[in-house]
Amino acid sequence: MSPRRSQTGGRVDRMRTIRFTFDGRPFTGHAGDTLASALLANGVTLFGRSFKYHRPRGVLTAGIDEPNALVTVLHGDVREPNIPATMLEIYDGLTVVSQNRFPTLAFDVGAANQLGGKLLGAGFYYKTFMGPVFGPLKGTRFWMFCEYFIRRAAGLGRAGIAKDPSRYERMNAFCDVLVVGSGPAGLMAAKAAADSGARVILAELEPKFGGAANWSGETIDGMAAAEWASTMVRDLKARDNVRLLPRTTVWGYYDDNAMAALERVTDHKSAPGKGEPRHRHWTIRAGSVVLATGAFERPLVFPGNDRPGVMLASAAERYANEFGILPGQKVALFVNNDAAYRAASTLRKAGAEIAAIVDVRGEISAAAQEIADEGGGELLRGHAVVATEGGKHISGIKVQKFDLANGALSGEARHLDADCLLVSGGWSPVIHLASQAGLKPEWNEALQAFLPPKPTQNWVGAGAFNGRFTTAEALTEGLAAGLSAAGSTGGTDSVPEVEAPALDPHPAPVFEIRAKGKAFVDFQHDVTADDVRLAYKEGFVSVEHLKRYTTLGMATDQGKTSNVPGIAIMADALGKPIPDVGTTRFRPPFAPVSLGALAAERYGEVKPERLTPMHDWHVENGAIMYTAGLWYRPMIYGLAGETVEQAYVREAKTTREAAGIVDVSTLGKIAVQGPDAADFLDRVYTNMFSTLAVGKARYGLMLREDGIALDDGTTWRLGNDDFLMTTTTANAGKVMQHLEYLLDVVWPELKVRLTSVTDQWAGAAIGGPRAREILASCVTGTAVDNDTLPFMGIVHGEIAGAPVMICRLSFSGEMAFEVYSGAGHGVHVWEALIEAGKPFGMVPYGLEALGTMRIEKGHVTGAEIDGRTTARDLGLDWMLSKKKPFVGSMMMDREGLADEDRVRLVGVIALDNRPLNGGAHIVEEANESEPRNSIGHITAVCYSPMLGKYIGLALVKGGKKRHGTRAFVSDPLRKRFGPVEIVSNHFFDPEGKRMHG
Amino acid sequence: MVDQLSPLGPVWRPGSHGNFAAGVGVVLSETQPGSIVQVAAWPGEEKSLMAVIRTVAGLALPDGAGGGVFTEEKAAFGFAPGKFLVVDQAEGLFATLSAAITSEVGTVTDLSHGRTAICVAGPKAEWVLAKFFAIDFSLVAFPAGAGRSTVHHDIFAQIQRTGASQFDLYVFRSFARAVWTALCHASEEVGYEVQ
Amino acid sequence: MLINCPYCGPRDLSEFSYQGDGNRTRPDPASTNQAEWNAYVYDRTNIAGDHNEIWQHAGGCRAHLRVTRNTLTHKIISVGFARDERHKKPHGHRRSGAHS
Amino acid sequence: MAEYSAFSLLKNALTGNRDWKPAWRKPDPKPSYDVIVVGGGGHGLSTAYYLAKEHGITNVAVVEKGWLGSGNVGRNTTIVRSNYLYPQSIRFYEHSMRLWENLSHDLNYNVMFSQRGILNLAHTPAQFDDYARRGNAMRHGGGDAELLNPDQIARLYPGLDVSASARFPVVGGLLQPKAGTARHDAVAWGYARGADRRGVDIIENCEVTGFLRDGDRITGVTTSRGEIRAAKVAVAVAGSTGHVMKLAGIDKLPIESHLLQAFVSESLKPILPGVITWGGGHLYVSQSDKGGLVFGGDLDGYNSYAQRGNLPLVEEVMSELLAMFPAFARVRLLRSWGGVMDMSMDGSPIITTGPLPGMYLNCGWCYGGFKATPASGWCFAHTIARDEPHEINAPFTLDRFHRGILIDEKGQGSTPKLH
Ligand SMILES: Cc1cc2nc3c(=O)[nH]c(=O)nc-3n(C[C@H](O)[C@H](O)[C@H](O)COP(=O)(O)OP(=O)(O)OC[C@H]3O[C@@H](n4cnc5c(N)ncnc54)[C@H](O)[C@@H]3O)c2cc1C
Ligand SMILES: NC(=O)c1ccc[n+]([C@@H]2O[C@H](COP(=O)([O-])OP(=O)(O)OC[C@H]3O[C@@H](n4cnc5c(N)ncnc54)[C@H](O)[C@@H]3O)[C@@H](O)[C@H]2O)c1
Ligand SMILES: Cc1cc2nc3c(=O)[nH]c(=O)nc-3n(C[C@H](O)[C@H](O)[C@H](O)COP(=O)(O)O)c2cc1C
Ligand SMILES: [Zn+2]
Repeated sequence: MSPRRSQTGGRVDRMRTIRFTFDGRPFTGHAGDTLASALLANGVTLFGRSFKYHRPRGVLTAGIDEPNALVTVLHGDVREPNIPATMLEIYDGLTVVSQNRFPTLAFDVGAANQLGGKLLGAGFYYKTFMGPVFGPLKGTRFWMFCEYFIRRAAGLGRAGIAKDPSRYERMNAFCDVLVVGSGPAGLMAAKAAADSGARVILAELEPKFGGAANWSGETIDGMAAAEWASTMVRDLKARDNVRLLPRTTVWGYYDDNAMAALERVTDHKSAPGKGEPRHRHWTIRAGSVVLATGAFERPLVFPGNDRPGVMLASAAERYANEFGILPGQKVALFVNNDAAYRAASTLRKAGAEIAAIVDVRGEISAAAQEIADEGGGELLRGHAVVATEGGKHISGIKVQKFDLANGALSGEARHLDADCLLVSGGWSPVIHLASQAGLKPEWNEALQAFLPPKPTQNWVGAGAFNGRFTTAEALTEGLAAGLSAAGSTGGTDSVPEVEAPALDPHPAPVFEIRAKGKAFVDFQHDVTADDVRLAYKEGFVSVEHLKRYTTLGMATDQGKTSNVPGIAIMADALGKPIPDVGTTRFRPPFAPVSLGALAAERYGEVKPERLTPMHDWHVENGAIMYTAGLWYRPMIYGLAGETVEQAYVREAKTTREAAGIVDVSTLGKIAVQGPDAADFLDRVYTNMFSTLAVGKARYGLMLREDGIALDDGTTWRLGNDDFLMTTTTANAGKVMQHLEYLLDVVWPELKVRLTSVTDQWAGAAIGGPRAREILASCVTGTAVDNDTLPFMGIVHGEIAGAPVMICRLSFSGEMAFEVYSGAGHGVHVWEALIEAGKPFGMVPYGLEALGTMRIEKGHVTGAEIDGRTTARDLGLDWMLSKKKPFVGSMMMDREGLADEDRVRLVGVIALDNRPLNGGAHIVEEANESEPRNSIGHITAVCYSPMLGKYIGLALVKGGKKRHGTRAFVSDPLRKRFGPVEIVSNHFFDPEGKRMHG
Repeated sequence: MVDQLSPLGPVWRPGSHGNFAAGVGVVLSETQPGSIVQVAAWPGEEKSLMAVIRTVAGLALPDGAGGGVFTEEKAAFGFAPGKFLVVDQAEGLFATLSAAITSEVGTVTDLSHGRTAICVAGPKAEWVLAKFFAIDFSLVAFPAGAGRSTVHHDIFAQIQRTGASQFDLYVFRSFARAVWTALCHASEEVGYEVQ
Repeated sequence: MLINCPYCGPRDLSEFSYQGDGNRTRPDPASTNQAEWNAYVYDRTNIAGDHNEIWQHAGGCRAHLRVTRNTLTHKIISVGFARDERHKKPHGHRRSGAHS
Repeated sequence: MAEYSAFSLLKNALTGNRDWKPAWRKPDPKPSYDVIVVGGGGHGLSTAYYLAKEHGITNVAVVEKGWLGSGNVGRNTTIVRSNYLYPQSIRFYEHSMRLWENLSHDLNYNVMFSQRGILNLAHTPAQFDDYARRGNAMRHGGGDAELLNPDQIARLYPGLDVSASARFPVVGGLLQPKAGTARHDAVAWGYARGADRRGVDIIENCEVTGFLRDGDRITGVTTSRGEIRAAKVAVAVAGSTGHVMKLAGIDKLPIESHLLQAFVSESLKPILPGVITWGGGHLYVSQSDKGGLVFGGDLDGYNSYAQRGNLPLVEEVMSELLAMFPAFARVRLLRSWGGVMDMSMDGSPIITTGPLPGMYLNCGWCYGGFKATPASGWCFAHTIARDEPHEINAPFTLDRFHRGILIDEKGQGSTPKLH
């Protein structure tokens, strides 16, 4: 016998048939079905295999708390593992496979693990696999060998490696009141808050609003509860101040009421609409929050409680009322409370036979008794189920007398036929969000449940979340919570009338039936009651140790159904009350969230591209582009057939022989303005700027507060109170923040303004012996001769009608100029310069040639100013003013920074005429096979067209003292070893004749 | 004078895009003002600075953080303590303001090339912008004329509301293409038109 | 976390950049007291409780804020402009000058 | 017979698992000890273990304010490596690596140390050279390191985006084959059991609330379970260093407590062979034996003792993980958590005598102290037993900051959130 769809009932759309496949087999279901309900309707009860013992498992729940029925959804090559079948809405073309089984779900060799039985108890792996102390498998090898197999047996679903083509998005929302959960409590709260004018968001993880009202079979306001819920939703939908978010799980409660929610926008569709994201990651900043998240029903722990066909009573009720499904024909119930009696009544009305109601209690309420009486089936009070029978599906149960006072079983075990066993072990309020802030939930003895902790953030709770398990209470609390969250003192709304059987919400304090056989606490992780007791025995008695030792509650469901029973069993072993054991810490997410959703709009484009004004020109003119932070910069402009080295050598050589031009727009540029600007620069640069004349620029060096070099660059004095500071591309942001901090926090009395103008200016550096002629041929409005434009001078003029600012400064060591124009004119000016340069043989050059020329000149950049070097290490001591204090001046001379043994900047020349590598080390000993005793490393390398040699800059102990000596480059990682000569870092034109012209 | 070249280049594709069957959710455009100028007052000089803006640009800035005004041609708004962005469709505002604002009052910085102005308008403007910025775009929280400084990851933006469902964004020019691309992408769902 | 910027209003954590312990006082630029400098650069109060700290509204108005925030709960107790606080200090700070 | 072995497992299985003993006793504190170790994290426990094992000092108490291992040892991303730049660091972490390699045997407890390798991806030639510098430094210091090209990397990590069109294309990587992961909780439990079996008292739920002193000298601690005296008090409380040292009157230290979040996905069949890090930002990921992807990134970036972080960092980390493995967009986050990191001013630790007489300090582990657990305890035990550091930990002094003798692996200076 198996579950089936009843002829009528439920709220699926029987007119719409939907086709899907499960493990390759085609099935049909109806619109509104979940995979679980659709498969049940088709008589399928085996959904998956458990984690450790590979036990066959069916579906336990009808919702997000499902531990067993996990499947993998396929979209071509794209796989999505571990999706609860209970949360998966079917659509045409849905393709699902089962997981953690080999070769098939029905026949799984991994099930042999069950034979391990007591050998594979909690934590067994800590006690073995240490392996031999000698031999090839000694040490970690043996463990790694075993681990290989353990890893393959573990894990649940398989993730794919194909890129997910879906789109993910984020959304920021603000509201006065966020209501989480749309059961009777949530709906009331949303309406009350909306009525009082608040901006309200109502989030519900299910596709349908209404929570328990959708399946309770109760009557609210004279309507079927589900009908009442629809009416409420229609009312809310019509309002401007309410936003309804279905399929939206609020999963994180972060500081200051920042709520994280996941909206599954298109998971239920065959294909998303144009531009529609699959998931939307909401951050909702709510003035206050109403938590109306309901409660989860708990199973009972007894031998065989994991057999397919065992299901929570409320889940069965839901399958019947919402999906028109009978989970069995002959249904038994095993309960410790009244709530499940309603399920018996529901199933009976839907056409199932009630085999028996087994209740651990001797006494039950009149309402429950009444339901039992009308239901046929036996009522076995003071009894317990001690075993289930059957193979991959339940065929019967065994029952014994049970003494509520001491948990003892007695009498003969009796057999009863049943193809479905509904269990109910009481209810656990869904307090996860409230508990994420870290406070401890509070145990309620009467309800046998943890209730929410005292709020540390701005929320109010309502309904089953608060342990108010009747609908009437949920409505009352919802109304009150809505009003209070909206800050309203009173509304005119009255609480709707509820008609429902007067069931007693208090369960008997029974969690486990101790009989022979594996009794599961955590279904997914196969944690048994005996595992909990083993943990106890070995001293893992703290609830956190219990969790970590047994993995109780660490599965994909995070113990939604299993934690409380596990805690109860530990409490029993300890002989302590449950609250003394306490719960483990609640953490986000409340339910698993796709990583794609969290990456949101950054999925596919982790960082924005930053482009210079001339970017398109570079690309069109053959540049190979580099990433430099967020920027893109030309590496080389290769000609057909050229290697990178050939290209940069040609570019550098041409520049030194004729002229070259390079895009320097990425340099950080900061406008430093105000009457105290010069004073400020004196404080932050190691050298003097107050003495700089208007219309001149100066090279400057900055240190960090700790005396280490921070950045270098030129600063131009454009007016008395107006400076343009340039920084290296990489450090622009860092320098800006450093300066802003000093001005805002340390010296607010200084009248200085800093503005990032990096993007205002396009920069082109043009250098080489013909550079001045080229400029002269295209610049109007100013002369560029030595008198008008001396070294470090600045002039203003025009190029091809666009205003430009030109400073004569040089990084390449050539006669060179930086031409700045408004960024919007950048391409125009660049093209004019390129045109002007043509007759002179000028080439555009990229970063490689730039690097080559700077290495030849011995200038430092980021590879040397790496946050570990001092000005002295870099040979920049000449820039350290003795006339004034500056940032870092008191720290730079401390013993560790002044140590003679520190590495210092030098040049190196490969004596074997082979290329050098950045990151290679320098050693004194010619010992290639045993690398040791490094005395420094190479920071930058190139083939120097001017020297005709492979050269590099290096930071080496002793520095200058080693000039003229030999050493070895030792680069075992790239198998490069060879002799080098250590020389001055000023390889080329050390006197600077060329740039002074 | 030479015209400024738009940084949007190849990603600027006029026309309707995305899911516009049910109407266009947003209209995206680059407003290309001739002048974008930052003016900043020293503490205590804010009022005199605002007076200068009124005389020179004819824009009467309201008091209060983030206050702003706009006309067809011009706009101004506060975006940081003592700091304002003044925008003019015409060129030359930097020169005028520099002449009028003495160093006792504050500083003037030309950003006409350094910032790109993008206008997002239409019934879904708030929805689209909310995908990027963690600020409240509702009219009550962000009234017309007002300015905001905010950020989307690495991209800093100054935003002025220039209508019930219209916003002008000022972003660093080097990021403009990335911003534009992202805006288009995010607008697909609601249908967008590039003007 | 939301920080209520005195200029911009309450803004999300993602707009701010933490700039560290606000209990540190930078010595006068001309100070040659090495111990003072060392303390400024390296020593932190690191309080478990209400912590005085500096944040920059880097993704907003870029002002530096002095924030009192509980490091155990992340609750923010007060926020003000860092520069205002500094003005309230009894001693103004000398301009830099030559070593004395 | 060793207490734990395949044989003992079998024997106990046959007798219904009735005879297992607690992994460690739960003694009440004695009035005094030779040494009190404050902090029952990995470092405190390994310190106690090596005090007993290497120095014969067994009259030792480890006092832990909560449950054993509730601090960072119980919540880290389990990466064990020694791929450092500075010789001081290489020597220390190589020492740790050697202890790791024999740890399961030494403790008779399988800590599941698995040397599956760590791969650091480089995305620009400059970064690749920087990694080469570090790898070469390791090789010169006796460590193991290799450079891989994108093809080799693609073969090791199917699903990794090595395409040239990636926003930050992979240009190569630095592999340390010896590196790997260990089961974090097992390390705490294994050391605890090892120390316990050698006579050390491990006292849980015992919070140090103050220090007993005789003049300047520390002579014991006051705790939530009463006063305990000792000739030597060693503090190894990681993220709580600032707070605990204040109880001893040390108001300022070169330490800030910061928040680091970590993440685990749902269980998956094996998909990542080892540990891999992304160089376009800050991200490290590996797969646990249970099958969860375990990963983390930067600090949240503000002082915190809260063990719980905020969303911006969560989003940042996910975007970086997916930049590496776009297929993981459909993998789901199972759980996130936070730990409190003792961030030092140069990113390197402190293992030292003092700062007060009778006191010893072990801190500054930033987010890299799990791999140091064996060497840290080993060196700290030496320092406590001999009243002077071993040469391996001699560089890791407290006064190095003021003296400028920094061990700044990242070159970030005194900005702890950047280390
Ligand atoms: C998320 C995260 C990821 C990490 N990833 C890695 C990684 O991949 N690799 C790596 O090498 N490292 C990693 N680390 C760092 C590593 O975990 C720590 O550096 C290391 O565990 C710190 O040493 P510990 O184990 O002794 O600290 P802890 O385990 O924190 O021990 C300190 C103990 O002191 C106790 N204590 C505090 N105050 C008192 C008191 N007053 N009285 C008594 N006891 C007290 C605490 O309760 C705690 O148990 C990570 C850390 C975190 C948080
Ligand atoms: N013992 C009992 O008989 C018992 C126990 C529990 C509940 N109930 C019944 O449940 C109802 C209680 O009403 P209620 O409104 O408090 O609860 P409810 O269960 O009707 O509604 C809670 C809703 O919150 C949603 N939800 C939970 N967590 C969420 C999250 N993180 N994000 C988004 N949505 C989330 C759920 O999907 C559900 O729809 C009553 O009808 C009551 O009779 C009965
Ligand atoms: C390496 C590692 C793997 C983990 N794997 C899981 C897991 O599979 N399931 C789970 O629920 N938690 C897992 N966790 C997280 C722990 O449950 C827990 O959140 C973490 O140890 C921090 O403790 P706390 O949340 O109790 O503060 C893992 C943690 C670590 C460090
Ligand atoms: Zn602000």
